[in-house]
Amino acid sequence: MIWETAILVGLLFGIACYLILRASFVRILFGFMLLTHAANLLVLAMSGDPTGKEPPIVLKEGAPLVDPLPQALVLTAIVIGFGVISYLVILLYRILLDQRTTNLRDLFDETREEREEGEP
Amino acid sequence: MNTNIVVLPLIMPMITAIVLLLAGHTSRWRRWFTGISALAQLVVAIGFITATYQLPPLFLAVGGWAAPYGIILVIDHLTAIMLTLGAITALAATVFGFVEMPVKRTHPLRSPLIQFLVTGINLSFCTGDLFNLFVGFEVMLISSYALLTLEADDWDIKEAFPYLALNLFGSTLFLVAAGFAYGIFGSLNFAQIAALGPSLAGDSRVTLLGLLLLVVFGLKAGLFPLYYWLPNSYPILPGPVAALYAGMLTKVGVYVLLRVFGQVLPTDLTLVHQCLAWMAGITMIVGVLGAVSRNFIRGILSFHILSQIGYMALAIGFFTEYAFTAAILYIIHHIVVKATLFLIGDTVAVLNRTDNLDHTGGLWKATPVLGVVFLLQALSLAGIPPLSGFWGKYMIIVEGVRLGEWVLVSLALIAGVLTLFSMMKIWMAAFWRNAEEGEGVHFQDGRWKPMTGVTVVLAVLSLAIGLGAEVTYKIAAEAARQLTDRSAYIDLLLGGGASS
Amino acid sequence: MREILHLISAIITLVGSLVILVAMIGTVRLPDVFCRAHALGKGLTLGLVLLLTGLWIDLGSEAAGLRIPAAIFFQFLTLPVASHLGASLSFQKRLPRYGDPKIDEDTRSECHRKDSVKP
Amino acid sequence: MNSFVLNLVIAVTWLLLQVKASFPGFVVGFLIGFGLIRLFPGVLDSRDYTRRTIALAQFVLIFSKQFVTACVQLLRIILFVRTKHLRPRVITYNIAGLSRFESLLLSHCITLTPGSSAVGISEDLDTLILHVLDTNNPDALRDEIDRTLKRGILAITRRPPSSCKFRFTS
Amino acid sequence: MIVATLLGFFRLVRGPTVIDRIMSFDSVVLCAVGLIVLLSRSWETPVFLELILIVSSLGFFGTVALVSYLKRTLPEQNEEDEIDEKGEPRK
Amino acid sequence: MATLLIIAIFAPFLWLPATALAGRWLGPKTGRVALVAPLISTALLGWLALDASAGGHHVVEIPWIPSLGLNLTFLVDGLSLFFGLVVAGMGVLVVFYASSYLDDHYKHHGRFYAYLLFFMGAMLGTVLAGNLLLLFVFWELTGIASFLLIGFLHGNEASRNGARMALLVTGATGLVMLAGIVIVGQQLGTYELAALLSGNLSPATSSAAMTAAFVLIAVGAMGKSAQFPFHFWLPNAMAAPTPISAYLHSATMVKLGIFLIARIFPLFREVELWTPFLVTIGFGTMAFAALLALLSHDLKAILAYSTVTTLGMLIGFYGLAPATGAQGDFLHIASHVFFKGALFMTAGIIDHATGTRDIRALGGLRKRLPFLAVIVTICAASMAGIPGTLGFVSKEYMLKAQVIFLESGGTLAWCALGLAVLAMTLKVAFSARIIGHVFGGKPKAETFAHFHAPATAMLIPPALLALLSIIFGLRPQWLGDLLAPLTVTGLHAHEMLSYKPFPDHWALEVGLSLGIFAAGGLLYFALGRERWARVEIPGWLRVDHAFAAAVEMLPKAAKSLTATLRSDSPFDYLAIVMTFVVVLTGTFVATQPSLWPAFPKASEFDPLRTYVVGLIAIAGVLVLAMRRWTAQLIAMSIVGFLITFYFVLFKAPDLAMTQILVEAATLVLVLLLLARFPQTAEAGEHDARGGRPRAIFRIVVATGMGLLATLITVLALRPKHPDFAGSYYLANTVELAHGTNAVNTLLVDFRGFDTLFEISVLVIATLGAVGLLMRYRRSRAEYKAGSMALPGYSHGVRFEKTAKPGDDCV
Amino acid sequence: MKIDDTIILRTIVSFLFYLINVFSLYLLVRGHNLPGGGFIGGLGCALSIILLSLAVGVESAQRTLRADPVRIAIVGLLCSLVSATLPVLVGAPFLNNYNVKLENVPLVGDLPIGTPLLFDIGVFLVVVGVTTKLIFVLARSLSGLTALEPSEWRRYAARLEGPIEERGARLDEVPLEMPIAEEPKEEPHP
Ligand code: NA
Ligand code: NA
Repeated sequence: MIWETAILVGLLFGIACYLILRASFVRILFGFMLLTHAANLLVLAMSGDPTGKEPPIVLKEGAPLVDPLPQALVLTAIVIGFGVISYLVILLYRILLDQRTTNLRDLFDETREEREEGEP
Repeated sequence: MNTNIVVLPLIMPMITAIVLLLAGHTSRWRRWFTGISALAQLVVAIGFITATYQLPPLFLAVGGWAAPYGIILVIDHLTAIMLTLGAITALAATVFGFVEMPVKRTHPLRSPLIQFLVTGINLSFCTGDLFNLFVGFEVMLISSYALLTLEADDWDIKEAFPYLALNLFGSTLFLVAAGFAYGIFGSLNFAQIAALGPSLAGDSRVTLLGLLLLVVFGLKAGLFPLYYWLPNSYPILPGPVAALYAGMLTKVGVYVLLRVFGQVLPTDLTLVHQCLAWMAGITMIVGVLGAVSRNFIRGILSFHILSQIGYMALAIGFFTEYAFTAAILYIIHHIVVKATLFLIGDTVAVLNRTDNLDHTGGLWKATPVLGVVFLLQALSLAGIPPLSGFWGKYMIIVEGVRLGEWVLVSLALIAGVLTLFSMMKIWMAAFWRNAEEGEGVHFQDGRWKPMTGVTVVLAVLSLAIGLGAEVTYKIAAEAARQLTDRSAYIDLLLGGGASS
Repeated sequence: MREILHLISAIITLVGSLVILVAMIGTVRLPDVFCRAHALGKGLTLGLVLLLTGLWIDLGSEAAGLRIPAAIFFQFLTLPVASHLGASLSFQKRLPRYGDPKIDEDTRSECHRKDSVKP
Repeated sequence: MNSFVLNLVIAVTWLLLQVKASFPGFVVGFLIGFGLIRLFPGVLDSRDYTRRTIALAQFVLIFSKQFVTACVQLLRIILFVRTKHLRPRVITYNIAGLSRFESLLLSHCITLTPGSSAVGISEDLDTLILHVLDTNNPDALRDEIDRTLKRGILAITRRPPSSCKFRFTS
Repeated sequence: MIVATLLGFFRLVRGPTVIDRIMSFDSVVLCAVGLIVLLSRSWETPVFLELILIVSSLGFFGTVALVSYLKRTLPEQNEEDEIDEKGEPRK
Repeated sequence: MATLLIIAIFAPFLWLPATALAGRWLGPKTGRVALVAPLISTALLGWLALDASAGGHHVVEIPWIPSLGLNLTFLVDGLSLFFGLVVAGMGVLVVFYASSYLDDHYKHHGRFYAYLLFFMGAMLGTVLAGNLLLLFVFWELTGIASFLLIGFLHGNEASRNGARMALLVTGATGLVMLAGIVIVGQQLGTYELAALLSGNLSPATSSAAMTAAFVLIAVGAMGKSAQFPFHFWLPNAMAAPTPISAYLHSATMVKLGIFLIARIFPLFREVELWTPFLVTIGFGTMAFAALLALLSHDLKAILAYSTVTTLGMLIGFYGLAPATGAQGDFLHIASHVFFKGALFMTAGIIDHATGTRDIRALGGLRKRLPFLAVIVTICAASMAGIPGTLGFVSKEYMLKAQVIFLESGGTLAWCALGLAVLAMTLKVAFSARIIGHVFGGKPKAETFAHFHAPATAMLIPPALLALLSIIFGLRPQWLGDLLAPLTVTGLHAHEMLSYKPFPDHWALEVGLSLGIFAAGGLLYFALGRERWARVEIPGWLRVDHAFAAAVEMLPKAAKSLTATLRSDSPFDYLAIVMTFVVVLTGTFVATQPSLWPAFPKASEFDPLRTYVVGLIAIAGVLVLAMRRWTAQLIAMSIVGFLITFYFVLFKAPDLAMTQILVEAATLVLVLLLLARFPQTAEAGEHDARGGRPRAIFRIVVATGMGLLATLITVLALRPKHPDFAGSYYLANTVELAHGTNAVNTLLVDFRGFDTLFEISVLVIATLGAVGLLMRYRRSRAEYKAGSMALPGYSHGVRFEKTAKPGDDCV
Repeated sequence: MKIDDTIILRTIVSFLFYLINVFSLYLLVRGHNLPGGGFIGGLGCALSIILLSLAVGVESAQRTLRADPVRIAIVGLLCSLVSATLPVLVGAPFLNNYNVKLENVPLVGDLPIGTPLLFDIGVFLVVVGVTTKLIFVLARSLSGLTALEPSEWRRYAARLEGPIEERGARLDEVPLEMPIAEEPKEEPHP
């Protein structure tokens, strides 16, 4: 059992969720990035305790190797996460240009327009 | 039977998308190509329905790696049904998009992205592997993000953010659940997990996994209280794309609930099933009340999706073969009807220049055909017999009564009445009310005729589903039977059948 | 032979580690960005190069191949640039600097132009 | 340049003669090739090539010495010099007349050698701005750079007039 | 080595300027490289060598990216403040 | 026989398209085309009725959806034939009447007759259905048809609202009925009426269930037959053109409830609740509706409430019928069909001729429309139960039944009798008022300003019906003999009643009748014309107003519920979802001690890993704590790089390389994004938006999620499944996949399929990103107006009114 | 005196560019046996291009790449798909591997050439295309250009769409007749 990893995963999840729940785009973005990390680590943890095992590359016979499947899964997940996060970044950029805000609460604030129109 | 044909529903849309992308900007031949491809996909899907009726599922051990180690694609009857429905919806959305918009104004990325979306949806239907399902979901979701924002204007764009954020969170949970499942079962293969289920009876970890997957799939399906991504984002989509989304996206969630709980995870997760049923019950009411609260057609229809999802999920929550049949029957009905309603909404918007019910009117006099089509679909949605929506609802009520779930049955009935109410709201405002009370009817915009034509075809289809309910029922029952016959599934994929 | 190589590599590695440690102490102790850039640009480079050399000796070129020299080359190429970039930016943005505030000009320069010194 | 190519060809040929390709094999091949070219300079007019290569080797040595010194000095400063005794300052260094490549190489090396690190280059490539970690006498540093690095670099990149003369006279 | 990494964090926390943090980032990365080297030694495996290459080049990459970003966004300081030996502004 | 029946039922449906199309060319004359279908149906059903023998029945069955227990089963017995004949026969009269009524002032004749035929078909299907489920199917169709018919004049808001009200009430009660039907099906195992009514089935497993089923089905009947508290839709349905009111709302559809009660009589008569429930509802409604009729002024409203009165009476009548069977029910129904159908038609003629139906604005019509006056007088007399009319016979036998019931019914019977007498008294009063105030008195000048005489053809159907009222009133036994073959086993008592036009001996009911005439007459004359004009239905009795208010309020309530659920507050979405996850899983874990992990021992921690975790934790906390974006980003990058390092500790070189490269690319992307973010926004980020409770909430939820993730990690490996798939790949990567790197062979070979779609994800993400970089624009005004965002179309289009003038007048 | 703060960077980066590319190709080819593969190689290649764009500007980096990165990605996807489909033609299961083994290739070792490698090349191209495109669009937008080149507008946007950076006249001022059969007279794109 890998307690360090479990705690790390939990910690990252917690931090990520806290960030996601905030209003600032930047924080939400960071939150999602951390969340991706956390989930990847969780899946990787499924390969078990790596102590005393070799990387999953069969170079010599007989050595115990770590489980490669979680690694492959995480690799896939990393790449997918990259695609989605990139898309999110560009979406935020677009929202910034269209709606001129960097804050989720502002974005959906009905009174914002009036407030802005009131300003010179 | 291990056959490469299984990969067709995935490869065809993907190749179509690639060709369209390489072709560059929009042109007439691109349209022909897209349309023919969509039609071909439909033909293939129907072929799968006939090939799996009362026959063992078709499958493919991808790369020649047999289960449980390789990724397995399985097309059983349920999958074939879903593929067919997806193909119908995609074809309708494509053709409707063509008649709605002249070639030169079309967005060049819409068709390729629709094809990618179909790829993702089909992958989710075909796969027999939990992580591959995750990948399928991702393909579907990223395409859906892309389509959602593709033609959004500078105001609508903000609705994309919550959609993205919630689904991103859901995907992460899915990944977590997939990892968890690998830890518990040591495999990601559906058949293997199903085979290992009995040996883990009573393990609370499996229940926890079930709850987690319930959240994940419930989010995709749009169950209370996980539905928030849906009602405000669908309305920003262009009509035909909205029809495709409304028809297919949440139903993928329902399908997966059906597949994973019905076939893969152990059957003794009663707690999870009860949670599902109650979430579904509340969803029905919340969804329909949301629809009542909206004042524009797309908004009303979007909320209705939720309410209807409630019925299907309720059936799955009842967790009997009969209820599964009901759920499948309901899915078949709902996909066609919901897609048609969105297309009708779009046609209304073309004729009235808006779908805001404060400004619509005069259509019953102007286009009785559209009116009849709407009425058929709306009443079907409300569950008026003998239209298609009635049978699923009826079976759900039968099963609910049999199980003594009085509260849930009452909720289902109340939701039915409220559905009728909100559909009548559209009918009265857009069709019955005088045109002078709204913005008038724009007959000179000739697109409404072919648009109505598409909806008529779909309405005939839904009418056939309803009146020919014997056939529909048999298909659904066969799908449910295959779904619940676990040992056959396991034997086929893990036994001698799968060696290559 | 193998033991000796192993010992040598161990010593080199140890020295490398110490160098890095001191360099990092430097980043803590030194007063401004510019000075810390020194620690980064030189200390870390040397430390890493030593570590890599130690590893190369240990693994032998059979297993490690060209990759470690390549890595060393890389360090020489990039680390100074990194430290230069930091210092350059700080200079441009006039970040606080410790020590003599004036700039000593190259008095021997023939093409020396007094007005050009203050950017 | 031709000579360098020749040298590479010899190295690769050597490599192909081996049973198994490896880096040490390549190095050996390169050294053999260099030896051959050094031995028979007239065949391909390779004198300048060998001279430059030797200059390069010398420069590498000088630079390594400087680099290690610099690090030792840095470590000394970090560990033993108290901050208030530290005399950091910014100085300029004239690099007018050097080519672009030479200036850049120089600035790169300066960063890696005692006491100094490059902070900027003027746009006309005439002046280098350096940050010195601890010095009381900027001119001494400039001289040091002149003597070691600048000369070494120039030896590699340029044909010094003397060597031209030498060729003519011989 | 481990202590070194920790020291890298000091600047990250402390600042005071963004560039300090960039440098600390760089040094943490390099310390990580050092650690990987040490681990490769103790595990006697060459499979991490590419990683070493990549990480070291990427440390550079990160610095370049951050610096070019800051070049655009960091406001210029009004004056070159004098600071004392502790790094605090001198009045 | 089967063919004839099928043709009879489906003739209206089959003829419907022809009628709808004929409307385009024939206009007002479409009615003549439409008449074909009801004529055929009437003829065929009449033929079948002639064949019928008392107590016998036939079943016609065509398979439809046998899997769901639903076939096209039709049960031909006395009850279904009687109602079928009423429907078809009235259909003929109404279509005939309508073809005069709907003149050139109306549009869309084709649609009108199509609706009518649709309705007729659905009605025939309902009454002839031999399967409860099939009955429900047609039942709902009648509701739809009536919705369309009521809303025929949909230019009026009243029409629309009335139609919706009718649909909602009958639809909702119909669904309740469905639940009842389902229970019946489950208790008795079949929906086939022939089997259900035969009494040969094994008894229900639960009498409570049967009671529930009865109540649920009865609710359906009450909805359709406008019984209290569902009575209000009927008067509001009077917005429909009069032929429709005459057909649906007097003669046929509202009788469906009665029909249903009669249908299920043998099935549920044994249920204890049968009598109290039906009697209370029936006679209560009877009296209540009579009172409302008395207080109304709209001719059609009076007739509508009076219809409700009669329907209540009939429901109550079945309620008090003894278990041995009812007697004379068909006579009561026929009587009502004759006089009420005729009265509605005459009301339509009056409306047509004078332009108003308000009884206060009418008067003195006897001079202008003498023939009509005769018809109305006869029918109103029948309604009031004046001797010599069929209504009198009906009333007498009704009172007789109630008197008989007194012996067994106790208090309930006395109350029922009291209510019935009261209602009949009121009936006399308002019948008298119709005659007196419409035809009597002086003609009102303003009413006659645009008077035009009705077509003679229009008078034929009501005249016919009035004639029948008189003939059968004087010779009731003729009717009794006609109806005798239609006796139904189980529903009807064995011994036949012999009907007499006048009572030949003294009985309590005769006395009651006399009292009723006296009291009713007194009431009418007591108020006088002026006083009558001032009475109004008190507001608290207007259930329809309450319903309308509820309908108005529903969207508002829904809106506030939607707001309570934060459906329009995207800021809260994630919070809700996360809270749900935490609560759901947290509750489960808290109740499952087997899931609680043991506290780890210090020896379980690997020092190096723990150290790296500590570093990541510091960097992570820095991401939270740092104020500036750049600083946060650097901390983020460090987290990323350290996770890479953690991957190294997990012996995952490929992963580490990918991670670090992805990290770098992401870093650049985010930097580019931040470079565009306004610097001022950074300052605004630190405002404590939402305040402390919000922050605490966030911390709690985030902690919950963190704990969940930790728990999952720990649990998944407790123990990891021994036969994990990974070992297979290690064993076979060299042999089968020709690569030593198991991760890469997994990626491109064993699970290459994942990879294929994963790169698709990347491509699609790019396409999506590219699609984001060009956009349509919409003006703020358009956005605020909620106008449709049809890409490329709504842009630049101004709203113009383009409907052709005159399109909307009906 | 103006300080040129990028010259060192520019020079070093243009040098590194080639190095990194060689390295990433190496990683691509040998990924089957040792750490590496299409993803890693592709990301490395992409990062070299990004580095170039950071140092010398996005436009010249784009010129260096010549092709539209999206097309590269699509071709890559096609490449992978073809490699997956090829075995089907000879009756093998979809995505089956087909290898020819080249032994003892210098610096790489044994090199199986076959569908897995083709597949990996596809992955490589996709990753390169995707990553560079994503960065290019943002970088262009930041340097005052439109995110998409005008030549790409017709390929990736509908006719009436305009660049997001544009804050000029609104598109809704372009008059439209309904139904639309022919093109609008005015191109809304400036
Ligand atoms: Na949906
Ligand atoms: Na767009």
